[in-house]
Amino acid sequence: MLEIAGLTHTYRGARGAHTAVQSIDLSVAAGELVCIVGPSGCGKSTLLRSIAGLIRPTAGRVLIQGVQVDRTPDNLAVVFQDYSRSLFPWMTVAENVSLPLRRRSVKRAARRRVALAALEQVGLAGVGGKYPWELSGGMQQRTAIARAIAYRPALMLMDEPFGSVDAQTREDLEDLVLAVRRAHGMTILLITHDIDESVYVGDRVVVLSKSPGTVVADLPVELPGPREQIATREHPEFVRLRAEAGRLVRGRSAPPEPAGQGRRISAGPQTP
Amino acid sequence: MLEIAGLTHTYRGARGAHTAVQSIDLSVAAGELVCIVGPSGCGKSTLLRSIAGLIRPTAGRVLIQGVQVDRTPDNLAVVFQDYSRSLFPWMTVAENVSLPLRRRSVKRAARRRVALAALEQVGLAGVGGKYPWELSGGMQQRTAIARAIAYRPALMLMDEPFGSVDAQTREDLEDLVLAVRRAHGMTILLITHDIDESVYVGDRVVVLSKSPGTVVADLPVELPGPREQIATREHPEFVRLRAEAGRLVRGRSAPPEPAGQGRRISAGPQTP
Amino acid sequence: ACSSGGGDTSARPTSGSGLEKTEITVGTMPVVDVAPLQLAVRDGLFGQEGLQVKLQPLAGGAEAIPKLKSGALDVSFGNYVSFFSASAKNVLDLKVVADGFQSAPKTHVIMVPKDSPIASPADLAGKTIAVNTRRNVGTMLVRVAADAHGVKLDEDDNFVEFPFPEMEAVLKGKKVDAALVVEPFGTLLSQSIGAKMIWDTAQGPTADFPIAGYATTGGFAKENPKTLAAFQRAMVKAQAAAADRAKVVEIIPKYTSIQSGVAGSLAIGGFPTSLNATRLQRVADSMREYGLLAEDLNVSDLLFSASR
Amino acid sequence: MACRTDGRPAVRGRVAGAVTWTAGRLWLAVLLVWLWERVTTQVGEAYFPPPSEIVATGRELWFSGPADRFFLTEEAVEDFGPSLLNLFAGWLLTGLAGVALGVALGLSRTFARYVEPIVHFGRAIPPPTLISVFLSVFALGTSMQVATIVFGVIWPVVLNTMDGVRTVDGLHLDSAEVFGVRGLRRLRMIVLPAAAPKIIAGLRISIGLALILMVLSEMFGSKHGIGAHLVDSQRDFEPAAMWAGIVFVGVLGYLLNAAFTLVERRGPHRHHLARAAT
Amino acid sequence: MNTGGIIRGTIGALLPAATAEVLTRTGVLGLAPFSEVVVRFFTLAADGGFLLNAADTVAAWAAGLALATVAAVLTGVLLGSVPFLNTAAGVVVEFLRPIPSVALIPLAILLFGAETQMKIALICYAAAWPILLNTIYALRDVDPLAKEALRSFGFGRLAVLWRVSLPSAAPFVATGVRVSAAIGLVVVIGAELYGGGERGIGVVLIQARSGGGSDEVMLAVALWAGVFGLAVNTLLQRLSRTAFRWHAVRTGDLR
Ligand SMILES: Nc1ncnc2c1ncn2[C@@H]1O[C@H](COP(=O)(O)OP(=O)(O)OP(=O)(O)O)[C@@H](O)[C@H]1O
Ligand SMILES: Nc1ncnc2c1ncn2[C@@H]1O[C@H](COP(=O)(O)OP(=O)(O)OP(=O)(O)O)[C@@H](O)[C@H]1O
Ligand SMILES: [Mg+2]
Ligand SMILES: [Mg+2]
Repeated sequence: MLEIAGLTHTYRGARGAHTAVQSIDLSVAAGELVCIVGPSGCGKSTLLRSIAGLIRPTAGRVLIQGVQVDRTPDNLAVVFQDYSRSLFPWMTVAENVSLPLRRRSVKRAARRRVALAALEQVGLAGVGGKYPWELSGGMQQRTAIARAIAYRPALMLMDEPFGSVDAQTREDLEDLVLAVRRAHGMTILLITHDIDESVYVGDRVVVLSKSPGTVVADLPVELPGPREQIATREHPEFVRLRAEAGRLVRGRSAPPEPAGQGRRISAGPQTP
Repeated sequence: MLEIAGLTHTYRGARGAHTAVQSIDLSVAAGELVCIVGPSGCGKSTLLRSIAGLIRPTAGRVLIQGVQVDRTPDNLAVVFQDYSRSLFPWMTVAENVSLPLRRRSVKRAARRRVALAALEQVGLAGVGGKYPWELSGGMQQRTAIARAIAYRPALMLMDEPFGSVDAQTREDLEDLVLAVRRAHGMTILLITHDIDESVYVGDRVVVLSKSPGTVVADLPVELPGPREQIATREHPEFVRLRAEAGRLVRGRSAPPEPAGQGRRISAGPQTP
Repeated sequence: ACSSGGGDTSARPTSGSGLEKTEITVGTMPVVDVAPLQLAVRDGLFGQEGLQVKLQPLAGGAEAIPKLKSGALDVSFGNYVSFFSASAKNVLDLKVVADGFQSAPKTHVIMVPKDSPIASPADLAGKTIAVNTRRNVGTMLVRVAADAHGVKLDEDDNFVEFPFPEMEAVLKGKKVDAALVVEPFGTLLSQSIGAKMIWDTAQGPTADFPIAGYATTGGFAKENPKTLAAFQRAMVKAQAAAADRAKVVEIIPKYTSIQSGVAGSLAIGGFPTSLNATRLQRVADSMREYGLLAEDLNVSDLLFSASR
Repeated sequence: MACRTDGRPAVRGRVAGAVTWTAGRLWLAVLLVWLWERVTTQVGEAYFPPPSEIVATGRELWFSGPADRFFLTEEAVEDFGPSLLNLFAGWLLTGLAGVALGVALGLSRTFARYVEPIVHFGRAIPPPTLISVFLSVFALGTSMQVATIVFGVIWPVVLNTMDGVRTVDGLHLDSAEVFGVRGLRRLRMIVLPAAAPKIIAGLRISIGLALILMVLSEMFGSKHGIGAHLVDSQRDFEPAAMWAGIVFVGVLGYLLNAAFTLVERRGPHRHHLARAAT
Repeated sequence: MNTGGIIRGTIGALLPAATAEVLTRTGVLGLAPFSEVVVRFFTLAADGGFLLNAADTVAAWAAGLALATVAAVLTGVLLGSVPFLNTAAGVVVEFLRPIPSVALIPLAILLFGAETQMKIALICYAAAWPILLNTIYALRDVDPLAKEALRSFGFGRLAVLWRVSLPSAAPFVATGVRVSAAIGLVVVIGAELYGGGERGIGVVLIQARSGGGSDEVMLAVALWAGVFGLAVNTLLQRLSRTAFRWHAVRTGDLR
């Protein structure tokens, strides 16, 4: 389904070049839900943007269903972290959801039908006529997910989709993604910096190193049965996996911070 | 130290009145670190703003060290969730930190000394001359904490202080709060919507009900020894407590969402 | 060769036939000077020549030149100083079509505030004098008067520009020492603030001084000689009619905001009926003398004559 | 950019950078001037002299003076001196009065409800219709010109300041309150800096307007100044001199704007200001 | 503005009005008494000739503003989407912007002859700048994430411009139009006053000034300009608050 080989991206700016991701190899089978975790600034978003064809990789290539990506492929949808910025405030919720279908030359009435169905699926029946800013954060993010679902992509990319919603809503949305995956058999690549989340939703957890990001581990998640917020998180395997992933993410050494300050200067020594 | 009795706050707006918190009773002993958790919109921030004297309660009262709060008391500091908005971008980090000391008529040189010491304590030695926007998110939040520390309040209120930083930084900041508490013996009231976090840092976890918020539980946290990110979270008592708090927060029933949609309409039925 | 074709008016057909253009736009201003033009329009003198004249008000006269050039106006009223210097600077290929107005006693006067120590142009040395347009006929009239009293005035240092309606305020506020005004402002100033006239410019070298006329461009004149001749004929009749003071007094309130009561007591200048090169040459010579022209200008080249 | 392995290429790189920077900014202006030159020479209309003639006239008028006066002619000193003085005096007064009124309007909704309509009212009054008012209020000369400038320019400053003060982040105000920053100190240390981007944007708009009104105010009742120069050259039918005046105003505007940009980029609030365009 | 707003605004105007009345009545200001100006203000409203002239002025104003909006938005879109052109245009814009349109009257007469076109051209010149600058700034500030959101579904550059950039820039463009509306009014009356013409408020003023004692009319017209400007501002503000409610909600500009 998705094949990434030797992907490297270097940003060239006024202040010199910065390699964000380096020689990433990764393959995702159809129907899989792969989570990518890594320290802040390690290049997760850069990786996603390269897959989506929004930026051109410096080296390496990305194949989706065997076709090399050079411009945005049309069997792909992206859910961005910042729902308040990726939804268009001048359109109603239903218009937002149906907008991508214009590319498929779907008729107006059909567009509307598909949009309302997608909204219903994410639990937003009846709000199609409202504007995004009239909804709570969680509902906005669901709208963004509905937009992606309505488009029926073969591959859905999600960049920290629950980073800015509260914990409660976040758990609901995690379950929603699992349900959507089951319902449509989509392939999903989900980026997060929450290790718990990655273990909870993922079939596999791919850990990236600090900048420039490379793959340091690819952990299969073998948790029994359908996931359930409370029971699953109490499962010993879950606790083990999250500890392992946690050690992998932070273990190598402290992730970089702009001013080069050590991260635990004060808290560290005082912890006996 | 802090006594809250029958606190109720009702917002009166153009579209009618909305009771955010109702009959809250709570007392916090000197030196305690109490965490408050509750679903989104249940009135946590309203509670905090009432304690800080930023809004006047509709009923009930707040006593700090035996004195009734009516305008902002001067032995209190607040760390707001949104660091990027609560720091002043036109002042350097050191100026931001030393600003509150003007109120105490501290001389210029002394102000500077105290500010730099507080910055050092949060691991920001040497960045005093920078502007807040030149720092990463985590560093900005540490600056806000340093500002509160420099002020040496008897009571520190923190409103979802780590809500918008990445998981890695968040853990560091949690440990920093623990260290600060130990170092200065402050009383701290910390609001969060992350149940894990509340159990990890709190001496007690107070759970609020959905809107209008009232206290539904007050769980003492009895975890051994100094806390440590990985080990503590693997501790069976931790796992038990977070599950219990989790059930309490969500258990009563789904928290409200503006449009009155059930929260799990789609995900629910599909979970066998 | 210099007189207009007005003499043989009656010999020409009075119908519109034969005119290159029967509808022309003429620039005008709400001032006493154009009373004959207004009479001509009202009394249908243009119509008798087969002409339809549309009047277009000008703000200050300065924009007459670009309006003539762009064709927005076919003929425009304007003062000779402006016309001649535009012509001398080669900005406009000028043809004067008809004479309009000349000064007469009390039409152009120098006024000072009631209690001013200035009693004659001799006292104007180093003073600030308001005129409506600098480097124009106003400053020239004042400088001629001052010269006669042995006082030299500097074009840039002694004059400031104010619109006539503001002169009352600036005189009263002592913001200028004196002002050169035309009618009705001279009459109004003495009525409203008791301003004193210290000099009437219609004497000596500037007596009966040609002030303004009607001009067009050389291009228009070449293409529309018959139309312009018709215009000339009508204007000659109108100018002659304006010799009757009653007619002028009667029409002034119709196109200006001068009240009828005031109009009756105005000093009214002369309305020459012929286009006389010798008379107009006086203006050019004075301009040369007072530095408003860099070189001599031969006015007779600038006059339109239907026979050419 | 060029490689910077040793010192010399670095210098060359910087020089090349400066050249690219300048060229990137100027090519269009140069192209337009060149086109203008071609067209005007071809057409030969007196009112549209070619740029070369305009520049020559301007130089002769203003910049052919003695070296010890920076080549300024007497005319230039007479024309520019009072003009610039009026400009800055008017602009400064506007800044002070506009910011003060704007702050008051921004801080008090009640006050604003009563006064804001007058502000929008005043903004639409054409200054030329108020000549007589200005004349009777102020003595001839400088102060009247300054008054015209102030009247025409104050509105954007008031409106922007009001807007800036009104939209100070509530959390900034709460933070100030919690840490006991109140009263005048709050105004000085929190409200004004927070509103600074909008205030500065208002001042920036206003300096452009001030330039326009400076010229306008000198068009009557003034012996010297650029406005008087423009009127005189129009009346004297010297299009090249008139154009030189127009060009001078344009260049002056460009320079003032550039100075503003510099202040914005270099000042302590640069980040904060960069975000607040208009 | 609602009734309450009008009442409060009127009360707010009373103090300056009373001051003006006292100053003019006592002769401190050598002007027509303010109350006479107000009377003239109302008699003008009943004067058919004045209204016809005013209609002419307003028509020129509206046409100039509309033309400026179209021209400035188109130019803004062009400059906003071609960065190198934008950089180069900066010099030209900042050079042209401060040139007073009154100084251009003779040139405009020459180029546009007929008086209405001349007025429209001058209004357009003066009114285009705020709109142009706002358009450029707004397009530069369009959220890149919003653009990427659309691009990620495979839409091209034009679709992004049309569906994302223009809608999100629209509120700022509207603010520019509001600023320009007032500028246009100032310019149109100035152009008529200094450029003459057949009809228009400026022509009424020129005529009124021919007989002396014209302050009254001049000031009454100034009052009219102010009232008209206030009305237009209120109308445009309301329109844009309704049309761009999403934006007003964001900036808390809902009163
Ligand atoms: N447009 C850009 N130009 C230059 N450098 C960039 C650009 N975008 C990102 N970077 C840099 O590349 C690195 C990787 O950025 P990226 O956004 O991919 O990280 P991330 O893993 O998504 O981080 P986060 O968890 O904070 O979202 C960072 O160091 C960032 O500063
Ligand atoms: N200024 C206000 N006017 C009217 N209603 C308000 C106001 N501030 C908050 N509310 C309402 O009061 C309720 C409680 O708000 P509050 O901000 O205290 O919740 P919270 O628990 O802090 O939520 P969150 O976890 O999302 O921060 C919410 O329903 C909110 O909509
Ligand atoms: Mg990212
Ligand atoms: Mg809150």
